[in-house]
Amino acid sequence: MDVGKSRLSYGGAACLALDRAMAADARVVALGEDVGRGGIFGQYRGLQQKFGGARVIDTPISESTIMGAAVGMALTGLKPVVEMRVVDFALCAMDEIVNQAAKARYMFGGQGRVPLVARLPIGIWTGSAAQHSQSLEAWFAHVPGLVVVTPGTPQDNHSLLAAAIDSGDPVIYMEHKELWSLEGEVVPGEKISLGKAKILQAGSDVTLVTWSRTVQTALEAVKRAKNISVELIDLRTIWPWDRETVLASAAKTRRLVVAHEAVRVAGFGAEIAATVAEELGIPVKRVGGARIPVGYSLPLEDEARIDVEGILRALTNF
Amino acid sequence: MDVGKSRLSYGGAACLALDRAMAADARVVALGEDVGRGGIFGQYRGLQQKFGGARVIDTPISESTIMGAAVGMALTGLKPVVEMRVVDFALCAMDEIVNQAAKARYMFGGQGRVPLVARLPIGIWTGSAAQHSQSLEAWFAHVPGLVVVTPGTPQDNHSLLAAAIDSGDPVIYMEHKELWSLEGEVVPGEKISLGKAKILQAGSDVTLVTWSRTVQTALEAVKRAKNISVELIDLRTIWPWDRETVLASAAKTRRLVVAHEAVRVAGFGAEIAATVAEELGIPVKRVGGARIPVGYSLPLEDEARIDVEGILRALTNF
Amino acid sequence: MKSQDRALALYRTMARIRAFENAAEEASRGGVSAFGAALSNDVRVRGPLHLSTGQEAVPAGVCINLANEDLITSTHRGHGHTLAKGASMEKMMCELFGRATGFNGGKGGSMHIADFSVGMLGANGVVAAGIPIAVGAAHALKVQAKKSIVACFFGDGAINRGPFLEGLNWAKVHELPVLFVCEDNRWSATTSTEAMTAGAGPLARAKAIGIAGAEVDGNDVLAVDLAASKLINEIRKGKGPKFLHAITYRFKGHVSVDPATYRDGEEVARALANDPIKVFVRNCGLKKEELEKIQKQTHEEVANALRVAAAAPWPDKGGAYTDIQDAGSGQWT
Amino acid sequence: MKSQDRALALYRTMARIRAFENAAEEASRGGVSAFGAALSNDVRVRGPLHLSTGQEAVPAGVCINLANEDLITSTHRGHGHTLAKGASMEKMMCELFGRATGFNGGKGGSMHIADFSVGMLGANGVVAAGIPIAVGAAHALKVQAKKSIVACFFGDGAINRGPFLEGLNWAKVHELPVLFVCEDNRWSATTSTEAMTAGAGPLARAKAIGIAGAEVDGNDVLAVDLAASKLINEIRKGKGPKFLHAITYRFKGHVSVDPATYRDGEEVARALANDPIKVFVRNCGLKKEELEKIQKQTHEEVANALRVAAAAPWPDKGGAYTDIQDAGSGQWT
Ligand SMILES: Cc1ncc(C[n+]2csc(CCOP(=O)(O)OP(=O)(O)O)c2C)c(N)n1
Ligand SMILES: Cc1ncc(C[n+]2csc(CCOP(=O)(O)OP(=O)(O)O)c2C)c(N)n1
Ligand SMILES: [Mg+2]
Ligand SMILES: [Mg+2]
Repeated sequence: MDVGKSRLSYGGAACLALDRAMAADARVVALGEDVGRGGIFGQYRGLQQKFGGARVIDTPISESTIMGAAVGMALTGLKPVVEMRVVDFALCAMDEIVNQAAKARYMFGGQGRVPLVARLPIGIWTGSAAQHSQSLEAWFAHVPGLVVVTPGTPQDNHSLLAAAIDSGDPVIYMEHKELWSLEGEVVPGEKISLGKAKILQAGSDVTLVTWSRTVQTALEAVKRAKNISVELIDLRTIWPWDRETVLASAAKTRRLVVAHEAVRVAGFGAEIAATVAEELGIPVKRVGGARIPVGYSLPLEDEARIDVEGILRALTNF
Repeated sequence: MDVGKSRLSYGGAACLALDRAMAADARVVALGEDVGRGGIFGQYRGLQQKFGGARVIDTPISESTIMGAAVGMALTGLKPVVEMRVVDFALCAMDEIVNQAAKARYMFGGQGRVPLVARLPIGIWTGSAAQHSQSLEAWFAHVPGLVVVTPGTPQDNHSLLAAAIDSGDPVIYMEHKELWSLEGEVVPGEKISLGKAKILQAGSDVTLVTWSRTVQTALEAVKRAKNISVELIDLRTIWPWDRETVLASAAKTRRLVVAHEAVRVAGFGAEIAATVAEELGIPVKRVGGARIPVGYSLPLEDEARIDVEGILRALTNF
Repeated sequence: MKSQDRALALYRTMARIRAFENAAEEASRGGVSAFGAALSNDVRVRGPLHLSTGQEAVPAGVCINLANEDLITSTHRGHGHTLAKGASMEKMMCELFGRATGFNGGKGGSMHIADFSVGMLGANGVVAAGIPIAVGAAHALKVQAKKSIVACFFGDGAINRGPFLEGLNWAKVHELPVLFVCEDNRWSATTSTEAMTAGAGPLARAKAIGIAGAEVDGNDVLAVDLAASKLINEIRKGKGPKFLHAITYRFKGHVSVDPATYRDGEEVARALANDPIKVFVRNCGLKKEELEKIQKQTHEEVANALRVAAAAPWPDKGGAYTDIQDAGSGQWT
Repeated sequence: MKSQDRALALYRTMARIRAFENAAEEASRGGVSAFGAALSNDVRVRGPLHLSTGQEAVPAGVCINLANEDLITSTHRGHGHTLAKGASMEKMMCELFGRATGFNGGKGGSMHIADFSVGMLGANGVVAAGIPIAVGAAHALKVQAKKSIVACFFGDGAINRGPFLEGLNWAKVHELPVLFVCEDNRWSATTSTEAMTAGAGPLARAKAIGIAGAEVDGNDVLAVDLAASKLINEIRKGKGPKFLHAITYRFKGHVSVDPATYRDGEEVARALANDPIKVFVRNCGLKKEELEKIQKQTHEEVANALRVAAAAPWPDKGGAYTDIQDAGSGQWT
């Protein structure tokens, strides 16, 4: 498996990263509901068979304690990977994430650390309506102590999960609910650092920053943006975000668009747009979800999504 | 009590508003830990004696159920005012706030509504360290369905609490942990609409937008900003925020500063700055807390606070 | 109600639930992307569909004891509760089809199905989240001095979430009119609940919080009815919350596309043989024609619901922006 | 340990806790803004200070049964647990004074006091939040095949929060080495816990989750020691989690500035008469001189701690930006 490239799904690529991390380091454990069966998206497939139930730990439906126990494990020498299924259920564990995991190292004056990776998939999950379709990366970016990662491709999901497990920080690791089966070439073991954006396409007229599933939408928009040269950046890590790369690009193009699926109001696009406006004083635009709950019915759900046209309009309307 | 002005504390002014609302409308109830004793800040003083334990409801230490029960009450005809003591403890009730209270009306297609006011005081609370000092108003602004209110004065805390109870929406009502004893003139029963900012001082060189306790810091900064004419705006409601007032002011002054105590990164200042940059293309600046947990020791705590100098620097450095 | 009418009513409710679930399942083929199944285009019911097939006796037996003014809360697996509480099959099917004429105007779908007009306060996509809501509704009834009660349905997996403890404690402290119903189908998604649950079970937990109750064969609708009726009587007399633990089985996968291969074949076969509807038909002593008549009516009702739903209008795009909040209405971006 | 040495050790721990709490209280006068009290300037201990005065027998009796490698988690009322687990009084006082030389370098204060070097994994500002953390620590011990155990302290109010149920269930499902200690001081801030708690109490709840244990007079340090030692023995034998319910009383207000006028005077008087230290002195049969020697040493220790703390350096401003996270270190705005 480890030599050369493989064609893997987004979920499979993460699974492989976890597999390798568990094989390499006995401190790495995984815990959560249904992980023993491979996770409901196959993102833990085969791991319990391989590493046993003591390291791939099935849990009760107890989100508070899944996260809280992971904090206890991390403080005492393990490196837990925590399954929350979707970010929406992690709302049942916010004290444990925000008051405990994020702050323990600081509050205890560095006596302990909390090396854990909490998997909180974001995004609209088609037909699943308001309680299963949120994108809350901006929340966690607002919380000191947390790292926030939003992989958009199989390779990134492989390499960034490995980096997250390695990092020693509490990492809010946000896969996208609709990317699990996205396939792509993956070089197993390839390293990608946290905090580094990727320029997917160089351009000179406008900088387009995005992440997660919206990378796909943005690629399509860029393809269709005829007479403009777009520099497309996949941010990949939300905190610490790659200010340098974004600011350098925006300084060159003198125009910025940020696009994300999360609700536009108080989304992380606001942070990027505000920073670029402060630093460079150039025109900025944001594309983000309307401030509406995600409806069940297709026409309603579609209203909650951002689309290629929306991004195109922003790119072309400076 | 009801005629003319009274000198009241910030907490007492809110208590009076609740008192009046309960007297006027039998559907209004209050619930939370220690409310029977008047609340630990006196913000419910005398209410249980007056309205009885059936309407001023003492609860177990069960944040999830305090909020969840309030949703059930609201769906079935009551108008609960929910005490969470500090926003930090409301992290134990995020599913109930975000997945239930905010979305129920929409998910059920308008069959039910959730008229409740959840009191989630924000801010650094001196000497109380990282788990009692957060300002999370930006989170709730990001959540469709919620109203977010941040009163900064006794009068506003009186009038806005009344408006919040009246509104019929789920309102995240964020008093400030260090304002409880702030005194001021209050006209009982005076109406203030949700969503309306207040221009505290007119000016022509720069617009300064702020809210909550930072209004005090901003007033001091404005006093000391010698050669600049500052237009100072207390936003008062974070969602829906008063775009019109802010944009009109910024269009006039051509410079914007937003200042808040919350962590600067992904704070609501980013939303305002980004909006103004998008709409007007003028220079914007943000002043906000460093992205660090709030330390216990005074010198550490002070690092987490924004101060008059910081605001002054922003005002003068365009 | 005479006992024969009551038996027929119970049968009718079970038959309607079964028929609805089968039709919904059929209409959802390909509709979920979890569990490795792909989405197809001609799908009529989208998204995760949690079927209560095989569990019909629980809502039937409980809800026959409720009046229209009584309230219920439900789970992600809520079709049975909704029908048993008296909601229209047609409007539920419309909702599952995402149509404007559904209970929720297409905004909720299966996981948020609700019919406030019959006191059905909503399914819920979050495990155990209905418990505090039910408790609050019961608290409101008490504050308002109303005579109604609340039945709160939840699964066996839910008893390991915090709100179970908090909600039960609250209900007992305030002596609220709630019947807690643990509809125990032995599974929590792909995990055996037993393996993740310590102690003597739901009823023992309730008792430790001072709430008395009963354990009952949840596939025996008459037994459920009897147990529920006794407990509800107590509640109506002002004796505070009660608890019903009903043991049943989930015939289908966790969601409609889940083949549930993780379950032991023998366990499933045993459960299928203990089908609550078959058991009832075998033992009820009712005339075959009577049952067949109901069966036929039920099939017509489902066929009609499908027809109506398939022809019903989609919600207007503008509907995405209504029923959210009043303050700031219109400021949705 | 010989029984007389053990008794002396128990006394010493209680005396140290009492002396520390009294000194901290003294040093905090005016230090909290809740409960209507104002802040003053010469305050040395800032912020809310939750004193465990009167509850000394519980940590003393439990922790004498723990080795340095064993772990504990605590609550907002954590000074007693910290001292009983073997932490330095001086470093705790420095922390309360907000000094760089405190356990947490001034970052935590009373509510987050911790000494990892003696296995004290931290006080916690959130009620019941220590329970899942303790369970996770115990789980880690199991995964790492270590022989140590965890003692998890929490208050009577905490048994009404969700994590209590979740944590106990988890510990039993995975048969983890934890002793749950409910340190029941009858009050939850300004509210009588009894009024807000349904059922037969903490131990009954634990038993319903399959966790056996004992109820004990928490003001009788020898009884606490005995009960804890039995339970901990079982845990060390691999028999899974156990539960100890120790009934005591909170001598002071909820925080140091709270006059606690909401409590019945007689109740308080009765509790003061049942002071665990006085009771012990009366019944222990130890020589007066021995006890006085300890008392004297303790006072010296406290006086020294106060002296050291008052003279200790403040943390550097730069300390506000360390120990947060590695990724993005330096990008703090
Ligand atoms: C808080 C939360 N955690 C996890 C899930 C995912 N999930 C949905 S249903 C389910 C199993 C629930 O089991 P049970 O309560 O027994 O109900 P059943 O599905 O058997 O009816 C899980 C884990 C969820 N919806 N909410
Ligand atoms: C989740 C949460 N809710 C509320 C509070 C506020 N609070 C602090 S201590 C306390 C009372 C706790 O009572 P108990 O558990 O009996 O501990 P004790 O204070 O008596 O030691 C409360 C309500 C909190 N810190 N955390
Ligand atoms: Mg189940
Ligand atoms: Mg207590």
